[in-house]
Amino acid sequence: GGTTRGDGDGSGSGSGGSEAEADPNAEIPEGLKISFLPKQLNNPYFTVADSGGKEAVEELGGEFKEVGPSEANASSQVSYINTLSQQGSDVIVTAANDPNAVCGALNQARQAGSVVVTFDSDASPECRDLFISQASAEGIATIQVEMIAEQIGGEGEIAFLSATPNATNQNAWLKLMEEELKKDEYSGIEVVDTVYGNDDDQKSFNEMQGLLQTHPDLAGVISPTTVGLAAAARYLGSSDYKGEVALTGLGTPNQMREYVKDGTVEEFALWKPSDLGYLAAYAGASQSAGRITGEKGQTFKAGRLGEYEIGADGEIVLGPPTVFNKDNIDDFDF
Amino acid sequence: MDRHPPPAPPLLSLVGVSKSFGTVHALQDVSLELRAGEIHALCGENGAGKSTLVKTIAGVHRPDTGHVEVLGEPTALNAPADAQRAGVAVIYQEPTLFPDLSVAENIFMGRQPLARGRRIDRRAMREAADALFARLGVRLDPDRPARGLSIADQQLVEIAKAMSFDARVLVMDEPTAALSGVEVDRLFAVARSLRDNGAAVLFISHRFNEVFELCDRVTVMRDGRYISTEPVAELTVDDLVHSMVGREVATLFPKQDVAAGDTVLEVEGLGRTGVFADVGFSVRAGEIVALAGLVGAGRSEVVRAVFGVDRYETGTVRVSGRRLPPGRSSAAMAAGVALVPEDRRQQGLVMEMSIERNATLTRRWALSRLGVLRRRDEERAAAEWAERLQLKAGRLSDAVTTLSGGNQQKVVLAKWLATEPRLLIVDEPTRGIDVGTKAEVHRLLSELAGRGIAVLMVSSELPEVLGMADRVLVMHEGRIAAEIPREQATEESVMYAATGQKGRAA
Amino acid sequence: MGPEVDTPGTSAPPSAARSAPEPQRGPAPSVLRSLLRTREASVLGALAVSVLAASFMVEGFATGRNAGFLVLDVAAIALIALPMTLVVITGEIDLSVASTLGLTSAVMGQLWVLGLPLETIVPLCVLFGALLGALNGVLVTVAGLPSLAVTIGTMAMYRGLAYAVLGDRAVADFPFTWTGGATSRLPGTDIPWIAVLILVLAALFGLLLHATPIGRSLYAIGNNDEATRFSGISVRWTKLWLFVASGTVAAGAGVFWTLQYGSARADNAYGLELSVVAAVLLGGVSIFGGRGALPGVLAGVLLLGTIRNALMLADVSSDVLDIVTGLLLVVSVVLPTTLARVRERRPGRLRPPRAASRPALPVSPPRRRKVKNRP
Amino acid sequence: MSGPDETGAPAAGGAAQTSPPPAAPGPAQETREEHGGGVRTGRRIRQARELGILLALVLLVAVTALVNPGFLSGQSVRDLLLGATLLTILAVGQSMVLITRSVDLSVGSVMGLSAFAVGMMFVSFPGLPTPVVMAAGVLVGTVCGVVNGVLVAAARVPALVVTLGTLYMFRGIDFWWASGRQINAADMPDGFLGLSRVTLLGMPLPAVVALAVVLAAGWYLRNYRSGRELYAVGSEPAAARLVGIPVDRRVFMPFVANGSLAGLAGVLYASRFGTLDATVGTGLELEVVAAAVVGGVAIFGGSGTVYGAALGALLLSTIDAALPMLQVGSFWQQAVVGLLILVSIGLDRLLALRAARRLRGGGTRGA
Ligand SMILES: Nc1ncnc2c1ncn2[C@@H]1O[C@H](COP(=O)(O)OP(=O)(O)OP(=O)(O)O)[C@@H](O)[C@H]1O
Ligand SMILES: Nc1ncnc2c1ncn2[C@@H]1O[C@H](COP(=O)(O)OP(=O)(O)OP(=O)(O)O)[C@@H](O)[C@H]1O
Ligand SMILES: [Mg+2]
Ligand SMILES: [Mg+2]
Repeated sequence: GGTTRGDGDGSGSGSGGSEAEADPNAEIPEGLKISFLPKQLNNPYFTVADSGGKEAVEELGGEFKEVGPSEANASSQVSYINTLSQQGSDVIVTAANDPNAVCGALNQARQAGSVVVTFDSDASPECRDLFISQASAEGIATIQVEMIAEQIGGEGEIAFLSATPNATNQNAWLKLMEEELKKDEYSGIEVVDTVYGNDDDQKSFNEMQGLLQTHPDLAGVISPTTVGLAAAARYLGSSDYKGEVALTGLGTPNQMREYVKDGTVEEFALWKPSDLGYLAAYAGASQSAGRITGEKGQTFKAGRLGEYEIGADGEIVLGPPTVFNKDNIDDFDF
Repeated sequence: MDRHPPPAPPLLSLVGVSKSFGTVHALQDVSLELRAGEIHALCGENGAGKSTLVKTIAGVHRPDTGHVEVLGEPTALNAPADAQRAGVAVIYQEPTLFPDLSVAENIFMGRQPLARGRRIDRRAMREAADALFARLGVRLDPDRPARGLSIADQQLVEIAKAMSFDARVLVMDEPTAALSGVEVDRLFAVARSLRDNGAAVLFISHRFNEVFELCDRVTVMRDGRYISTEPVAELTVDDLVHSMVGREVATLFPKQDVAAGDTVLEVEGLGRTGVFADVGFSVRAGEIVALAGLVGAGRSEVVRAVFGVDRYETGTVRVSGRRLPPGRSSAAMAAGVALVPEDRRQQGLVMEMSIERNATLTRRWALSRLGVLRRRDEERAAAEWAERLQLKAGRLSDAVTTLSGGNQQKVVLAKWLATEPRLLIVDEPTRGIDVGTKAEVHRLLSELAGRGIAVLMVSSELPEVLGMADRVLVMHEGRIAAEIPREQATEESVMYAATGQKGRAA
Repeated sequence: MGPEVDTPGTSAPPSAARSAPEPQRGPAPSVLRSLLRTREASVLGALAVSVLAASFMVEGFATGRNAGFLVLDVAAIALIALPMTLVVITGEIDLSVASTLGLTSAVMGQLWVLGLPLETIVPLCVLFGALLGALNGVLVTVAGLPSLAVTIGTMAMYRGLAYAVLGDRAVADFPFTWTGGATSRLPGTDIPWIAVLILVLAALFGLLLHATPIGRSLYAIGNNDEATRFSGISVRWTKLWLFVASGTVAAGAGVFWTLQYGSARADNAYGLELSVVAAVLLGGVSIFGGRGALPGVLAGVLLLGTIRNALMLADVSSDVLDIVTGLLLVVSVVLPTTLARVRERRPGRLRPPRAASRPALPVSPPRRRKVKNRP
Repeated sequence: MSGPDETGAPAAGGAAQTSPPPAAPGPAQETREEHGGGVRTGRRIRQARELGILLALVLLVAVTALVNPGFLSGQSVRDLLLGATLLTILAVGQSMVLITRSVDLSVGSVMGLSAFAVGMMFVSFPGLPTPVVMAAGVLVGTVCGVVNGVLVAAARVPALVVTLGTLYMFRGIDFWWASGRQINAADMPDGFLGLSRVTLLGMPLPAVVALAVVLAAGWYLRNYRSGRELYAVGSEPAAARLVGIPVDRRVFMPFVANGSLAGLAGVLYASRFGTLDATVGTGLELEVVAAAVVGGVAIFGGSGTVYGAALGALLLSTIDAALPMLQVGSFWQQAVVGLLILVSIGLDRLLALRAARRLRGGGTRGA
């Protein structure tokens, strides 16, 4: 006997979502408490994203708050979720460090009346109301593969430099990228390694160094994480491999400006994190006001970004990522 | 009264010094003069305040009232460095070495000879250490670390350190307690030559023969109070004892004759490479067997192995016919063996723990009910033994550190006697203990033997060995060199065996 | 003056009644114990004060719901802190606890994926934790390596093994009856049942430490393990068992953690060891061993938890939380020692050494406290 | 020729017992050996202590180079040296603290704070000359060291607790100051960022700095009274007071030195990595302690050398760099690092025991 995996005692704890009908014309009340809980405070990426959120909340006349742990782990995030729920936040906007670990706390918060919106890194769909995706995972995967293929001339060995081995979004992208690479047009490209920099600058730096020395024939590296890309670029820029090995991935223009200008990196991509936060705030407020209920196909207006439509599983996609290169990088400051 | 009235002020004197620790008045209005060219003995029972006085001179303790005068000038000695600057060198009762540093560095720490650029001149330091050891007539490698030195060697390093100061005042707190005859003689020679060069020496010892042999004057203290100062030549041992203790001491070796019973301890072929070999002997109930020998003969090693705190490689130990598993002191305890170790600070006591906890450490299980130990029971058990051994202590809940050396030794004894052993092993049971208590301990040992307990006693004091033992086992270089029954045991016969019959006189 | 210096007043009656001042067991505590008491008392006092202050000043703090959150927040730390207290009292330390927790969690996830029933997995995991603890113990006692170094090594190794077992996967499909059960409340209250387990374990460990012969030997080992060995106590076995206990409880905490968060991952409880050590030290346990008490440690755990919880509710940012945590630790050791020294100095001031007023004296450095063996 | 370096390992137990172990004696004549023999034994032992680590290092490099010859390329060696620089500097400072029987867990936070301070200074005062900023970075570390030192030495409280506290405090201050900001390479002058690329005799400049730090500290600890007194204080504080050593000052000084070195490490970090936020150096403290311990510095004070600590740091960094080259899967790497730490300290202990046995001419005692 015993409780085994096949028992089908579902792992979810039941949804706390609202059953009410959507009322597209409902007023968004003044003074909504909208709280942002990033993966980690002091992460520049989230600082920018949350600033977008703040902009939106101010437009809506709500109360903005940003809280978060100083280390990116799920358990302290749970404490913060509990605290926010205890404080009676109307909307909790969060990026999950662990899609499952925060689930229980998020559901409790929802039962206590909060709307839960995830952004950047999703929690399990059954424990949040909406997920604001920075770009569709497919879109992110495709664009990175396209960039590297172009930079290495369509064939050669490539490797991935990822964040932590557990990061949900990273892993999803890695998988999609590998699938994308199976396509015929990329048959000359071979993935030889995946290493993890743990979103730690020095570790990423060392891993990049290790990659280049282990694989003398390496033609390119994709680092779908801002920390990793910057560290990798720094190593590359100061090493003999500069110009020989292509590097691309996801990064912020401010971090990468120097390396784009000095030719270490040709192109890289990213969405605008501040828009992500902005959209999340609008989505949360709309849900809280009852304009939407999270059903597929509903639409709402998100301030300066315009109309958005809810996709399957309550997912809202921000839009295609922006590609940054020598020509346009100076137009961005984040 | 004084035969040599001093022409100059004394090198160092204490004037009306008092010092209390909480409720304990360790010194009360004590005055003392140390004059150039004299060796001054300080006598008193355990806890009389001798070491406290030494530490006051050394600048470790600051007197509550009274003051110290150097060459007649009142001087505040607020730190050991002040005392050193005033020309005082101290050998403390307990060795204070740096185990990780070399012997030479231990001697010269903070005063290492310097070469150009204020660098330490290691060669000069080593040579100076060698010279000091040559003066003391010992062979110690200045480059070896102090860790692992025997107590005697540690004491010798301390002595060398004190000598290296070229001090005007040399204070020695029981320097001979751990030494054997040869080294004591050397030490005395050194002390005399210092005296002849115009230094003052303060000498503390519980061995009266040493006091009478070496010293010019003797000051007696009792219960923290100054009692008297006399020229040694005008005293007898009995006078001295009387003024120390304030009464007559009954016989020092109250040996009762007991008919020996069954064999309790049987040791066969015990050996450990490089330490001892082929050690075999037995102890019967009611018997006191002494294990004699020179320092370093391996006696302590043997008894530690018997008790199971050290391992041995060959041989067997049987207690009441049952074999003890090697290396398990708990099994030895269960079989009724007790060991009073030689180094009370490191092996005998948990210094930071209270007196009562120390005293009951060996009886934790016996005192507990259903596995629960109640403080009340512990306190009662400890108080009982404190009284039986006349422990001089403030409160039993105080840390053992606050006790005088001799009283610490009593706590160790209490701790083991309380286990009501069948076999009691005592290693230097009276080291650092005053006459009164010594007699007490001897009486106790003999009483225990009278009650049918087997006693194995390691002792470096020949009178004690001869006075107390039914049989004397003499060890030499890790082997039992001779077994001498009480009737034949004399100073000569024991020493003869102890020196490996080569006549290395003690 | 002859040898007959004896003055009648000071002479004592002979032999048995010789005037050893009767050792007393007065109510006045020893310096050591009173220090210990203040240390304990100050943590408990600080806890009471902060709970009261938070209740009045922080909205939403004094609710049953929040208390439940608080308990769940500190549950793992509280559990691990119990055996850690004992370990630290013997003068050792176990820094591998958080990694043990992580490795247990990873193994638990892997076994679940392999299809074993949870009823089997849980005991297996706890047993596995005991083994991990035993490895620490063997390295410390048999090989004689310093535990700080050993457990820094096993900390890296166990965490690494956790990644080796589970890699980048997270196992999160544990049945809700178990995950929900882990955080479920006692009927009719907001208090999670784990609080009861913690209290029971705390009582057990407290009894062991403070009222049994074994507890006594732990303090003795922490103060002087050689003398303890000479007292017929097996220092090695005792320490070995403590490390086993530490590993076992850490593994238990790992099982709980996995169910609490419904997620078995290799990086669970990363960095928790410092929180545990901080709580234990805050609770008044001496890092050098030989001193400390369990109630203090529990108070320390709760104090840290309360302050963090209250400040979070008061919207104080996590930077300030870190600063407050650090300050608390520093103050908790600096304050009692400073107070004790001030107190110790006072009698000296009442009776200044007579000579000190003389002008001709060399300038003296401030008086030193009686030297202690340990820094 | 003497000193702590050739003595046995720390007391087996964790408690800071300073007693001589009770046993392992030989007959008297062996204890009091001939001088010549003793000197030679001593020298041999001391060399053996550091030789063990060196051997492990050489072995690791050899194996890695055999598997992957690229490991010995100029670029790779330069990277290796650069990578070891920070850890080495930190380990040297930490050893000084450990030798006096304290520990400084706040180094990671101090390094982070100083690195961030350097970045902020470049951002806020763009005109400031680079050397001034670098000096200021070191000064930040020094101030942190003074805080630690005052608390530990003046208040006489256990260093582990205090520095665990300041670990949180300094990090909190760093977070609070940074408040999510990141400083990028573009904010700092090229001259500063290029320091790592400058080579001296084929060695990168930071590595030369680290080497100089190691040699200076080693020379000082070995040849100066105050240096030796650090060992004395760590070996037996009570005895140190009795011989008149200013114990508090000797405890204080290493904290300041360690703070300065952590500050220096922060400056070098800023120069090398160019991207600075408040998380720089998180979790570094245990690695630093591990490096020192692997290098033979006793956690309970009184013995060890900074040379050993530096070798320990080099060994750990080499392990980090070598594992990817040895194709050890990334998931296994940390486990292997842990294992190697255990093996190193075990090996060190073994050597120490052998040495002790030789010195005493007898068997050894069980722990
Ligand atoms: N640090 C201390 N704290 C409290 N009490 C102390 C302290 N040092 C000594 N005492 C007490 O002061 C008294 C005198 O002790 P002291 O060590 O001077 O005796 P002693 O004459 O040297 O004895 P012994 O011959 O045993 O060495 C004792 O009662 C002792 O308990
Ligand atoms: N703690 C120790 N560490 C290392 N060697 C020791 C230690 N104690 C004693 N020795 C050495 O071991 C040998 C035997 O010492 P042991 O103590 O057994 O002799 P002993 O006959 O009991 O002499 P003692 O009178 O000193 O007790 C001596 O050479 C001694 O120097
Ligand atoms: Mg004394
Ligand atoms: Mg002996």
